Amino acid sequence: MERTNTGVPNEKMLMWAFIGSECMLFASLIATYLTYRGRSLVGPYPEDLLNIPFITVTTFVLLMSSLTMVLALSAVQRGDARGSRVFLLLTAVLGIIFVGGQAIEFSHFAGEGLGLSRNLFSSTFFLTTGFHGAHVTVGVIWLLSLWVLTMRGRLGPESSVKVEVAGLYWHFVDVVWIVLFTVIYLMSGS
Amino acid sequence: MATIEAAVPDQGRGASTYAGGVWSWITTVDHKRIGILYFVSGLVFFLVGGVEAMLMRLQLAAPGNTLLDPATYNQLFTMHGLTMILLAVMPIGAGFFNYLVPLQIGARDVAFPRLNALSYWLFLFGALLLNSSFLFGGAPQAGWFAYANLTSSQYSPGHGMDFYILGLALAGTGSIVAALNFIVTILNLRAPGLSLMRVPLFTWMTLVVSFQIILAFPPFTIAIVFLLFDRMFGTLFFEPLGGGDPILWQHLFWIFGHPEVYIVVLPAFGIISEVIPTFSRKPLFGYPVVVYSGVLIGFLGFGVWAHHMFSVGLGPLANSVFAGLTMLIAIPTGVKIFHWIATMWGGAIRFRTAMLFAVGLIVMFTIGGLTGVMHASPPADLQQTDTYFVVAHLHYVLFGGTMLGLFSGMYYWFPKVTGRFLDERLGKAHFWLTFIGINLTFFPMHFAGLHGMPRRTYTYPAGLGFEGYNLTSTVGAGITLLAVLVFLYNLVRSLRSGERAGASPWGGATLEWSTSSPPPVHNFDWTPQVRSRDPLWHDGVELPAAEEEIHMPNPSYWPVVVAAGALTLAAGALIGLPVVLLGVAVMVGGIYGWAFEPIHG
Amino acid sequence: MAERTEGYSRVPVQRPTLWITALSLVVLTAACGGDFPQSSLRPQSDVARSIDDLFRGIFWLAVGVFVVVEGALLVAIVRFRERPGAERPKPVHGNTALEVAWTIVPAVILIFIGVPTMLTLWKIDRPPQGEVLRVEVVGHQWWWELNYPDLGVTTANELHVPVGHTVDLRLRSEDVVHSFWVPRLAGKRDLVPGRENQLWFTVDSAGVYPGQCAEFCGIAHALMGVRVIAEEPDVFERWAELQSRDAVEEPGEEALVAAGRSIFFGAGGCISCHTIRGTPAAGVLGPDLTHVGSRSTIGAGVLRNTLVNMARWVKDPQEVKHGNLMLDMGLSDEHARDVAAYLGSLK
Amino acid sequence: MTSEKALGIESGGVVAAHAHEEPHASNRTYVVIALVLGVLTALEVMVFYVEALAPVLVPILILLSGTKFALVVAFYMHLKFDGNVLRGLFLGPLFIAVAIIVALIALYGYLL
Ligand code: HEA
Ligand code: HEA
Ligand code: HEC
Ligand code: CUA
Ligand SMILES: [Cu+2]
Repeated sequence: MERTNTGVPNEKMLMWAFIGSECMLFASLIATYLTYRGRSLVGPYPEDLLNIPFITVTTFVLLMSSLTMVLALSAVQRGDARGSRVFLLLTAVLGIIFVGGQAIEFSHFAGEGLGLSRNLFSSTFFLTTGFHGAHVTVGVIWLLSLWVLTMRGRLGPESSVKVEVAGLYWHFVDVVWIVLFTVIYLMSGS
Repeated sequence: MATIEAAVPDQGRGASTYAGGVWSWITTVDHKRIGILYFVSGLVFFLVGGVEAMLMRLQLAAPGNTLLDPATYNQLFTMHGLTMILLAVMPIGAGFFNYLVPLQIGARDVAFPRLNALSYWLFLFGALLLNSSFLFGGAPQAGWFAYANLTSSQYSPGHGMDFYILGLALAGTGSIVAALNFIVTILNLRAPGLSLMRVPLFTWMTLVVSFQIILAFPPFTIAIVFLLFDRMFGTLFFEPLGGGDPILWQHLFWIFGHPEVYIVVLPAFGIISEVIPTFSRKPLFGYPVVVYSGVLIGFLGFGVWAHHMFSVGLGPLANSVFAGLTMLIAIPTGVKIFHWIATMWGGAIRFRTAMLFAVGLIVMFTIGGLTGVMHASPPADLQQTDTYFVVAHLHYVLFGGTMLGLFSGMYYWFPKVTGRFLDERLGKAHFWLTFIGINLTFFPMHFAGLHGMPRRTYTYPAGLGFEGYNLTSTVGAGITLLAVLVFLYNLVRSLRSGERAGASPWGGATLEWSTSSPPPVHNFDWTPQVRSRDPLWHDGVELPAAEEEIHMPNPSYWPVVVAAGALTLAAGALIGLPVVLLGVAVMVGGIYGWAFEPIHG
Repeated sequence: MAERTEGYSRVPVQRPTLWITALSLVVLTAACGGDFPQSSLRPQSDVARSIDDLFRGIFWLAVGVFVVVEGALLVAIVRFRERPGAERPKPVHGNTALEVAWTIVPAVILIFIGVPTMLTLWKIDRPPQGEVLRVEVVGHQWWWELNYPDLGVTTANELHVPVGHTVDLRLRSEDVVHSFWVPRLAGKRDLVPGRENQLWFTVDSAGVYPGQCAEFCGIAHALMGVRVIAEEPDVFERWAELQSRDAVEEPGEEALVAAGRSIFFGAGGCISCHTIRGTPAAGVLGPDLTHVGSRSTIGAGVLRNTLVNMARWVKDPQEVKHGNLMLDMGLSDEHARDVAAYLGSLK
Repeated sequence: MTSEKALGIESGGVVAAHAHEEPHASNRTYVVIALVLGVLTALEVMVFYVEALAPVLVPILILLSGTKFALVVAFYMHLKFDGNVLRGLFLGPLFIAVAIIVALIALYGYLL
């Protein structure tokens, strides 16, 4: 392991700096969503379509994937091969469920006549949640790749920083959803 | 323990050499070679942007001139602005970061050498994609800030704007990747003893700029993605008929665009903060203050964007707030200027070419900064915005600030990079021609603007009093062209037969002067131990007792593969889905190849 | 050390400031020669004058800063050149008093810039009181539609206003962002699709004040001129009265005019885009032509309004104003002359 | 321990990457946090459905989701236990990001 001035591994610092950058990416999306709220000229409007109970469930799933993610990391750090495998896979699966939920939601909206270019709500909604969904998808692929490594026994405690970095990414994506869930879904009425 | 005097020639003695050939450049992950690649590409694009400028100046030499038709002219100023800022000045700056930062902090390379190569290729491919628009139906013609909704598919049919979006998306991603890399490098890889408050100013400014890049580019990325969707999939982000607001583009653009102007100027400030002490033979006056003012400028830069939008009608309250914040920036910037002068004060100044350019920067940037403050006053700016007064301001800060700083750096570090001096006589000719040329070009623009000449007009009528100013500008541009030719000649000649330079030709204080010129592949034979801010001036470096084992990363072709995948993906957006999928496949394959490549042989 | 000091050339350093002074002198002399009908430095309205006063204040403060900074630099350059045999200069790492001073002094100067700025900003942003003349300005690629809702007048590209009377402009855009700018009367204000902006001023004296679109709006942006024609109130009133009338056929008109009219309403195809009130022509893509003969320019200022020029315009608008949105209707030379005669008769 | 990190920066001293085995939270803490997150989410949704809370909905939601945000960042992302560098690396950009959101919605007239 290289020595560093700060004691923080390079990969980890890279990820945190990247997360800083991502803050601005999502801030731009959220700011756009908020400034365009209530400016759609034609329906359907958010309150007509958003299915809060359904999204609450997928939100919960994503939150729990953060738990399995830390558990996976802690397993890897302890050298617990079985735990690593199980929790990495579980995290990825929860992520897939979340993305699946989003796919269902999107196709439902499309069925209700809310295409991408229908109104400002659809434009901002699909791009904001779509950007997030794309992040989750990348995360799932990443986790599955790590899972394959554990299956081959190539992910011991010495390379735990790989999992740690993936975890940081994953949690950040989760944190973004915490904000989006509140801003897009729960504040839709006000 | 040995003092530095003895230590200098020691460094880089067993210089290992590079493999030759084009392939070795394509697969290189060495920060010095990547720096050279950035530098040369940036220089080429500077010439491209300069030729575009010359064509515009010829067209504007006389009222009612018909040398260029409006569509061509509009493409030229759009591409000139984009090329100069994003494809010339930024990459030349990046060339300096890459080459110098590891040397200045006593490291063997950046934290992520392959990522560094990736940044370069993304930049290059983005730049080429953007410029290829000239061949495929015409370049974008909406100005470098491309205000919506002129850029919609209705008002900008054709693919010009698509090239803008895709080319800048690639190049912008490259910039973010590079900046992330430099943040980690500077925070993590400093030599022992080189605390942040001892880091050379140039490296400091690189750090500030890197933060600005990672924070400023994402809003722009989002804006161009919105635009892409508007144009390709009919979303309504900037479509007034659907309730969208074109002004949102202006916000997102300038949230990026204003920090961007400091992104291009701070490296130049960093450069002359190295040059002035060396040639005054005195340490930088008030180092911590110069550092903090740079940080403050970087930070404040995010809170002033609407000063580009005073004529939009945001209301007096918003205008007041942004005007106030903008004016505040004059304070830290002024502090820098005063500290440079104070560094010279009481020194023993040698006017080598590098120093001439540094002093030129102070002179010119002060003028540009002061016109900036005039812009910052909203009522006054209502008469200035979108006129040649702005064009004058932006060239005083960009050419008079950034370019002069970069030239200064070129003369200063050329011996380090090549082992040879740039010719001083030609250098002085280059400086004076440039100085006269740009003043003659850009000073009259102040008057043209105040007397009512709008920018971005391919022609102007006789009788409004603009003729004399424009002719003068064109003559000035011709002199600048001469200056650039002298510079190019100097580069070529000095590369071949310039006078040989030793490790420390100017007696500089920072670590890069402690290794041979050019430095060996591994930069330093031993990792320096730093004990002061000017390590080479006050016996601030210690030699370690034992030799270290040196590992340098292997060359890798994965970065260029991933970048090529990204290019294919972007081009696919114009060609069709199969190409997009191909691009994704290449990228994903490249990333896996990358991940499983052993780094050390 | 490999330091190279011999052969260090001693080309005398000229003083950069000298160049700048010389240069400014040249340019300034050039500046005094001209007439500058579109200059922001020759204000002719209340608003423009406030801005000009503010600008001049800031300008002189900036000149002061410039002189101090460049003066200090010059002294440093001259006094502290390296002299042969001199010792290495004393390292100075800072001077707190100085550093505080040159932080505070600029801050104070900024107050002297900022306070008048805010005063002017809020002053010119206060909506006009009392009676105003309302005009709706609609930006089009690349011409200006002007409506006087209270007077029933619609015209294009030439804004008639009464001297000494506040005009209140409401600015909208039909297509892309434009910016209304008549330097001698007011600062710019953008015309943004989907928004309405406001701009007002009171003109000092009668005259013609040229202006121009100041936001890049596409291919013919350079040729999107506007003229403000300020007249004494009685002259303005007469103008408005005439303009509010429909176009009428004068008895005893020339044959050319009659021929032109029939082309205009027939084969020319002009009515698909243009309106002439009082006739079946009701197109809205181009400027209202009801009184086009009374305007002094054609095509947002590209040509003076003469019969010859009018014929040139209708024959080949694209040659006159590259890229504008009026189609070439394929008129022959004769037909163009006839149409021009007809349009010229629409006073 | 934090000050040692800070010192690492100040002195440019070299700290080996693994020299800092933090006393990070245990798996039990993680589970507890998850429970809290779940409860807060349930609360949020509940608040959404309670008519009476409509006037203060937005502040309550901001508070609740802000707490969730902070919990994940502090514990799952370990920021609570990491040094000043990482904290700065995240909180600096976060500050600018939030400021820009607030500024934009203010510019669009949703605040004043
Ligand atoms: C290198 C790039 C660079 C830099 C450093 C700056 C620096 C500044 N700029 Fe500039 N600017 C541009 C590049 C840059 N600008 C570009 C490219 C545009 C046009 C974009 C486009 O439209 O295409 C632009 C446009 C622009 C505008 C919009 C104009 C318009 O379109 O209406 C404004 C408005 O406030 C502005 C202000 C400033 C200010 C206040 C500074 C300050 O940072 C300057 C501070 C420096 C000084 C003031 C001088 C030194 C200080 C002292 C000696 C202390 C004493 C001084 C005082 C007390 C005043 N700039
Ligand atoms: C760093 C940035 C930078 C630099 C260096 C320059 C350099 C120059 N600029 Fe630039 N300019 C901008 C950034 C820059 N510009 C920006 C951002 C805009 C706004 C764009 C917009 O409105 O969207 C602008 C706009 C702009 C305009 C206004 C256009 C308009 O509004 O209509 C003009 C007009 O004169 C102009 C002129 C020049 C000139 C004459 C130079 C010269 O100083 C250039 C000197 C260089 C050369 C003369 C090169 C010499 C070339 C050779 C020697 C080639 C040799 C050939 C081979 C080897 C093959 N520029
Ligand atoms: C496709 C629509 C269209 C048609 C058809 C058309 N015009 Fe126009 N016309 C325009 C537009 C748009 C302008 C404004 C051009 C500009 O200044 O950019 C214009 C401008 C003019 C002007 C100048 C008005 C002014 O105040 O400056 C005249 C005169 C004119 N048209 C006459 C005609 C005649 C005569 C015909 C038929 C032979 C005709 N037009 C057919 C769209 C049209
Ligand atoms: Cu309208 Cu420019
Ligand atoms: Cu700016």
